[in-house]
Amino acid sequence: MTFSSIDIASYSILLLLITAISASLLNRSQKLLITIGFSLTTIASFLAVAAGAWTVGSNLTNKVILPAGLPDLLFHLRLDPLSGFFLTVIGLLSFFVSIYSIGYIKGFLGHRPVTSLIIFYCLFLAGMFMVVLADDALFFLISWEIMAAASYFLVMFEDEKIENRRAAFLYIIVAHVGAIAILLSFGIMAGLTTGFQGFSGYTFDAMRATKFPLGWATAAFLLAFFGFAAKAGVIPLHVWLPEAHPVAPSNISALMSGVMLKTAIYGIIRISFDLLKVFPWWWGAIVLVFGLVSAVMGVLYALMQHDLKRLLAYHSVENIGIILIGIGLSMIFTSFQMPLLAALALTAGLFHTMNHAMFKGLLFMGAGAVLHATHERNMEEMGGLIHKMPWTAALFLVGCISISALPPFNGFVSEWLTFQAFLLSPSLPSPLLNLLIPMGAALLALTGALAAACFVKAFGVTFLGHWRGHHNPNIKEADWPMRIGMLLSALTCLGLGILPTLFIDWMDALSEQLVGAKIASSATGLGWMWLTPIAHDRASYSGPIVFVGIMAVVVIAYVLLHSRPAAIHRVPIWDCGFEKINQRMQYNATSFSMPIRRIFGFLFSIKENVRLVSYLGNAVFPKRLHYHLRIRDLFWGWLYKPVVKASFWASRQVGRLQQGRIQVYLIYSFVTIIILLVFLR
Amino acid sequence: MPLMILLGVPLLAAIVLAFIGDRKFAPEINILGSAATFAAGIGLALEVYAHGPMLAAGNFFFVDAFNVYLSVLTSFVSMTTAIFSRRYMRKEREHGRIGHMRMRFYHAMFQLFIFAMLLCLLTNNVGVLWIAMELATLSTVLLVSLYRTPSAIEAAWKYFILCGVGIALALFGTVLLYFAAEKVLGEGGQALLWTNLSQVSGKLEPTVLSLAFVFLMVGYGTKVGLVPVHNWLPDAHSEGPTPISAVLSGLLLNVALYALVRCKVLIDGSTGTHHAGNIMMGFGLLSIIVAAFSLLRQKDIKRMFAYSSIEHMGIATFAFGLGGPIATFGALLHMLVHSLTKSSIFFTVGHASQMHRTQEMDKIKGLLKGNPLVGWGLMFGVMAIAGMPPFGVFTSEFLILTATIKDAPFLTPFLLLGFGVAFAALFKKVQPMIAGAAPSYQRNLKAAHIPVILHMALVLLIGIYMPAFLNQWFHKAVELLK
Amino acid sequence: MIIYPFIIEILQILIILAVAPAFAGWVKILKCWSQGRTSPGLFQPYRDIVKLFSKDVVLAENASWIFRFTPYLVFGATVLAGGIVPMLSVDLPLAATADVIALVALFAIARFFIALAGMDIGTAFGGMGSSREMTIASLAEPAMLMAIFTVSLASKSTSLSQMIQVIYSGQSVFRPSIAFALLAFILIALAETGRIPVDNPATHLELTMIHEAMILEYSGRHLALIEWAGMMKLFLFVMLGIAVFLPWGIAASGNLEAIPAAFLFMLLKLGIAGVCLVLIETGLAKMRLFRLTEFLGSAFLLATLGMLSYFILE
Amino acid sequence: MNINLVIQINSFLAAMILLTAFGMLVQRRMYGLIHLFAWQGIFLSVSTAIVGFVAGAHHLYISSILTLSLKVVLLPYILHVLIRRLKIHKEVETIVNVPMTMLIGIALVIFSYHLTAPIRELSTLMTRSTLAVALATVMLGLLMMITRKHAVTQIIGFLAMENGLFFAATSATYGMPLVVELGVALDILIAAFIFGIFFFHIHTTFDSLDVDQMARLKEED
Repeated sequence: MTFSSIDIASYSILLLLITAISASLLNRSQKLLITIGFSLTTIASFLAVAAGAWTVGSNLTNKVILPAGLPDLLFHLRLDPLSGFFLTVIGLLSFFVSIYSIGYIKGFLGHRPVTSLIIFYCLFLAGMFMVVLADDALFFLISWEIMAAASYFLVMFEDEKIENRRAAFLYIIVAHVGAIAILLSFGIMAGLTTGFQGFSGYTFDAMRATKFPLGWATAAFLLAFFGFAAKAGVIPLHVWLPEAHPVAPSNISALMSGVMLKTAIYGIIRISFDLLKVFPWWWGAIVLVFGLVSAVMGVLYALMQHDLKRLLAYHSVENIGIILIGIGLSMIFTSFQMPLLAALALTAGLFHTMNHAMFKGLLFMGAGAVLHATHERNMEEMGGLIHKMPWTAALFLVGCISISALPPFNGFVSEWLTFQAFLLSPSLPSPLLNLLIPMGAALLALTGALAAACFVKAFGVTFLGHWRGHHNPNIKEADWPMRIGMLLSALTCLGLGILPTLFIDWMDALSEQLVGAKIASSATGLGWMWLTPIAHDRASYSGPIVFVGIMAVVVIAYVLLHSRPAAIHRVPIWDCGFEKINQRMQYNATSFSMPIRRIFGFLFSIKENVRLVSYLGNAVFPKRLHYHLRIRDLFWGWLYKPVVKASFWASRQVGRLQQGRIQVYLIYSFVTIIILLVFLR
Repeated sequence: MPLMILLGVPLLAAIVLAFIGDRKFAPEINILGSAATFAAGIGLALEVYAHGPMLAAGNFFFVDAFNVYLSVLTSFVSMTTAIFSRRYMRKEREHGRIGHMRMRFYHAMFQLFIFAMLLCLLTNNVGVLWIAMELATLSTVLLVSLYRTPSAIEAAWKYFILCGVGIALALFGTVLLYFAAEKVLGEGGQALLWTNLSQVSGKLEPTVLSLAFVFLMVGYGTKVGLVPVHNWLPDAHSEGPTPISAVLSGLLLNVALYALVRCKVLIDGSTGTHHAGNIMMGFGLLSIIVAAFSLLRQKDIKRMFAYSSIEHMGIATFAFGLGGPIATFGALLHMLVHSLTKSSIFFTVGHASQMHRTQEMDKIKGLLKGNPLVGWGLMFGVMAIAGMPPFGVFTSEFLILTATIKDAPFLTPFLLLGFGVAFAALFKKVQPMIAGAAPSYQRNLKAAHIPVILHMALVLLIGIYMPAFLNQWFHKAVELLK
Repeated sequence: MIIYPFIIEILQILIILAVAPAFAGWVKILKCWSQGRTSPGLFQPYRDIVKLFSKDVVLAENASWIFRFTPYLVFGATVLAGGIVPMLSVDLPLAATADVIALVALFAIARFFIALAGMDIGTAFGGMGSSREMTIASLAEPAMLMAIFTVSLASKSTSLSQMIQVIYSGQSVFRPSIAFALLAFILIALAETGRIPVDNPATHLELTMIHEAMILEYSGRHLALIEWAGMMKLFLFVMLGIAVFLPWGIAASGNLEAIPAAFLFMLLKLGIAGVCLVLIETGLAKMRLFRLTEFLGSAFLLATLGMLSYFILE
Repeated sequence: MNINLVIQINSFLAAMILLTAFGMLVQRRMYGLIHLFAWQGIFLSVSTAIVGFVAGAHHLYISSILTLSLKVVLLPYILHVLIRRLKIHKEVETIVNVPMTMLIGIALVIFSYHLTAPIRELSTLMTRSTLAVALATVMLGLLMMITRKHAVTQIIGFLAMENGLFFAATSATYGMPLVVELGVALDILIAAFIFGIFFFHIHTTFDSLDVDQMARLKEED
């Protein structure tokens, strides 16, 4: 009984739905529920990875029509290389996070039933897998909002805290507005396909077959991009992301940051490359500009945070920006009929999608372990955790290096490919683009460097130095399932960093399907060790040699220096002879980011006030210093406050309609009759 | 034959319950009565499904795909409301808010109300339809003022006067309709039958009919609760006992919209222009926007869901006005899923307000902790009514929105605004009630779980897997309404 | 003749290890002369390194494994970077390992770990040094990339050996864009290697030191490795400048005889570079931290002008 | 009884109905209001009887008897009993002063005349001219409900509207089919009982029948 790849994928979704339903039965024994529940999700995500990897690897495309949905518009499922790739990304991270959750969720055992968390966790995964498989507008939107609704309940899991509720509410509003925008865009496309005689217009195949007029295609694209940008957290619509991800349980925020944002990227690629196909160059320019703005602003906001998970959430905004840069460039190249360059840019964007899923998932899992141990999210209260949590520290370090795009790890490879795509832009015919795109390259470099600064801060303040917290709880290392989850994703980060050519060979079917050109042959021109994007003399990078080179020199130096037994003395801190050092004298998150805050201050709304309490009122003898700093996202003031104020104003006007006196109501109906009659004559 | 049972049982039950309305087993009889009605409804539906539209009792009654699914819906929701009202009313008796006499009155009027709605749906005669509508209004007026509180009496008075005026205007419209029909079909009762009118609608006099439609629109529009004439609805639906609010919001609005759509079909047939549709779209859009924005200000939970009913009725009217196969299909589906979801929400709201002894939303907290069924029921109900996909309401909104883009793209921003604001307002109000710790003054109670679970399961089923026969009905109804 | 590139590679790594401290000594000598002080001699850095290797290591109590691993990693990364930049001949086996962007990234990982080591001990100076180092690095990065971009426009490639071959093939005689890129590169090199206008390498004065603050707590062989790596980094930046902008001495691919001549040319250019560096250092004073934004901003401006001039003029 | 004599009588009766409608609009005393309503009922039933006799539509006789019994005898009696029982003070003040109400009334009559113009050309019935009066009576009834503050006067306005509708039915189509006529009469009867009960409730809870107290349910805060 041969299984096609889509059968495996649908079995994994089925398994998830069964787990969700059966979870409520095991309500009594919570411990058992956790282990069984999450092992089932692990199996399900493994199945999804297998299906996805098989599809992309051997470039299959198969379709299935489910008997569900409206009789004239049944749910169509389709597993082609594009959905296969995203299925692999989502499956892989959910595989790691499910293992991690077995350990992490045990922390909730004491004071909260976890049944609802597991049910919605399974629905959340099932929703993501279905979004990627959907092949018609109705099923796509249904799975899109199942994913949104499930993650809404997950964000609201610890609902006694006020910021959870506020974040969940903000999240569901932005998600729903985005969904309506996507719905409108599908409506336009479906309308143009068959002119609404029947329901057949809604299937993606019908949309692929139609040639859309430019005006309507632009409207559809802009609506879809707005909708998906709201879900991906692109800058003007990102406000929910730094609110929702920190408050969710860490394994959920790992999944939300790691892969849920990727479903929005999948949506943008599916709409622009697959459904609309022909598009003018300025679409790509829009995506590129939004990508750049998100990247730079995302990292700058991240630098200002002192809440670990909020910092990671803002970094998701930055990395989504980098992915959009790759996609934007590839759209520009496609519109100028340069398939090979488009394939390179697209591969860079998709490679970064996989990388971001891996290291962001790892970082959130690490943050979860830290939160689990110290019950503290504020970095100013942590420090010196490397001594008590060596495993978590080492794995978190791997995540930090990868996200800062540093050589041996995967972050660098995708950012390097994006740079190569930028460097190819001078071959574009339009002179204006030739001048402007390199500016984007500079902004991307700035983002990379700022990310490195931010993660030195994050790792340094959290794990290094002395413990800064007032009370010091007994911190225990994360238990073994959490460590395994993190270790696996760390190894994947290293593997992708060292052997990028294998990954690019595997995902080559993707660029073939979307832009019609393969770059695998040129990318591995010099052999599997060297990654040469277009031509080997143009640019080349060899992951394995860099890793082996550094390790070789390190080992040689270590062996040579340790040939003679030289003692190591442990002494109190030198610090230029200053003895009375205490843990409050260390640099913390706010002080670390002070120089950058001073330089880029104009981008935030900063309220900083210093209050000095001095002996007998003489400022020369300070007793205590109160320093308060509040950094707020500018977009709250520009975009969201006015919208909220306007809607409350409108509702006050509408409230005046209901005055309570019956005569007024009678006048309303009387006037309505008169007006209608007048118009009629 | 099932038609006779369908109408006879409620009437009989009303009379019986008028005498023994307060005995211990009175609620059971009430449930039995509405269950029998529901069974008869299914029988009638099967018959129509098998043999197509049929006339009964010397074409006094006329049953086709359009009104048979509404009558099945009406009987089903009245059954589940009866189940809910058994436990709800017993709790109200314990709280001492209802006396002996009023309980008998309540049960009798409940059954009479169902009879009036079914008569209104099934009758072939436009005049009898008007009378049934008037009877439905009168039977619920006193129910709204059952608690005798000043605001209840005020709400009932406004409901009585405004709907009375509305229906009077509708009568004038019916007179004009009859005047135009008499010219073609001749004297006597023949001129008022839907069947004859629809066949001959091409030859009716357009100017008189459009004049008649204006009066019918404002008249039945008042009963549907469309915005300029909606003011009675929030008061009436929030002051009466919850089962009555559920039935009012869920069913009576549908019946009024059914009557309106019947008239629109006639007018479209005769005038041939899209005027009637445009007027309905105008009213519908105005309702969506005004209701959505007024949701933001509500303090009373039942009042908020009354405004949500105005918004959803606005959507259905807009879709019927838009016309076209997909929009009409969407509108029919919307009427079905809206009444199922809204009544289920009113059940959970009833229990929630009983648990906290108040309808103030600021005082209702921690429902999930207090009573999980009420908590999750309300949460899923609100998600469904706000149009979140797995539920059926999204499917209908999906069809209506996509049809609007094709036929009237410049209206989509208003629809989008309405949906977005309503969604935000609903979640802003409901989320504090669901989440958080349970307050001290919260008394838990045994909730009537069958109706809530039944309704939400049906809405979820329609959202994910639409049964084939239901789809068949809608397509037949769409042919009728084109 | 397959093995001879490997010989050149090994030769090149040996040269880096040997000549780097000499170059640092040479710069120190020039500075002493220019400031009228007697210099400690060309081989003083060698003596320092050997002395430090023999000393015992003194570690802070709460130093973690990162503190002890960082010197080895920094040394390793710098040596690998040294293997990539072509100094004597163009065909180096390691040349294909990384192009200019990857080279900059190698320096970035070294800087990342030094900054972490700075924060590991938990003193105010370590934190301050790391914070300022990362700030300067993030301001220098866009300018560096724009300079690379401008240079790669001419040679349509970012791998160093390819750039040299293009310059050898004589297409790019003297171009304004390359000139602007050179100026920008000099400013960035000063910032990256922590020379005078940005950071004072000689001082231990708490408030002004940036690079020194991070390696304050090191001692014994760890300090030796880091000092050595620092010297090599300075040497490599000069070699990178030479390779990209004035590569004429480097032997073309294939001819072995030119290797000794290339070595002499290299020493000559190093001497001249040392003189220029000292002139800059004595001429300027250390800038306040927040004036660095204009310094690096002007570097970025120069690089962008180079890129624009490429499109507009050439 | 030739045709145009009947038409003259009919239009005379229509004029009297219109006059009573105007009278009720401005009448201040409660009892006067009820008497005017009764007179309007009488004119209505006579006109229905005549139309029924002339047009040979014998079911109209039943309707005119029904109207006579309901609107001339039963309803005024109920109102009298209520007023006496609930000791409603006799004076009835209006929101808008009398001349303004009269002006609006006249405007409404002109408008309904203008409105029913197309129907008049179409209608072959002899009573087509009275349709405009019927519509005017409906509009005036609605106006009366809007301008009055007292619950009883609102109900009388509502009943005046019903009279107008009934008159429109007879003048436009020689009366609706019998089953509909009976139904309408039945509804009006039930409505009468309901507003009786209401008056009793309002009086007990608000201890006055002024409609303005009932303005608590509003959202204007």
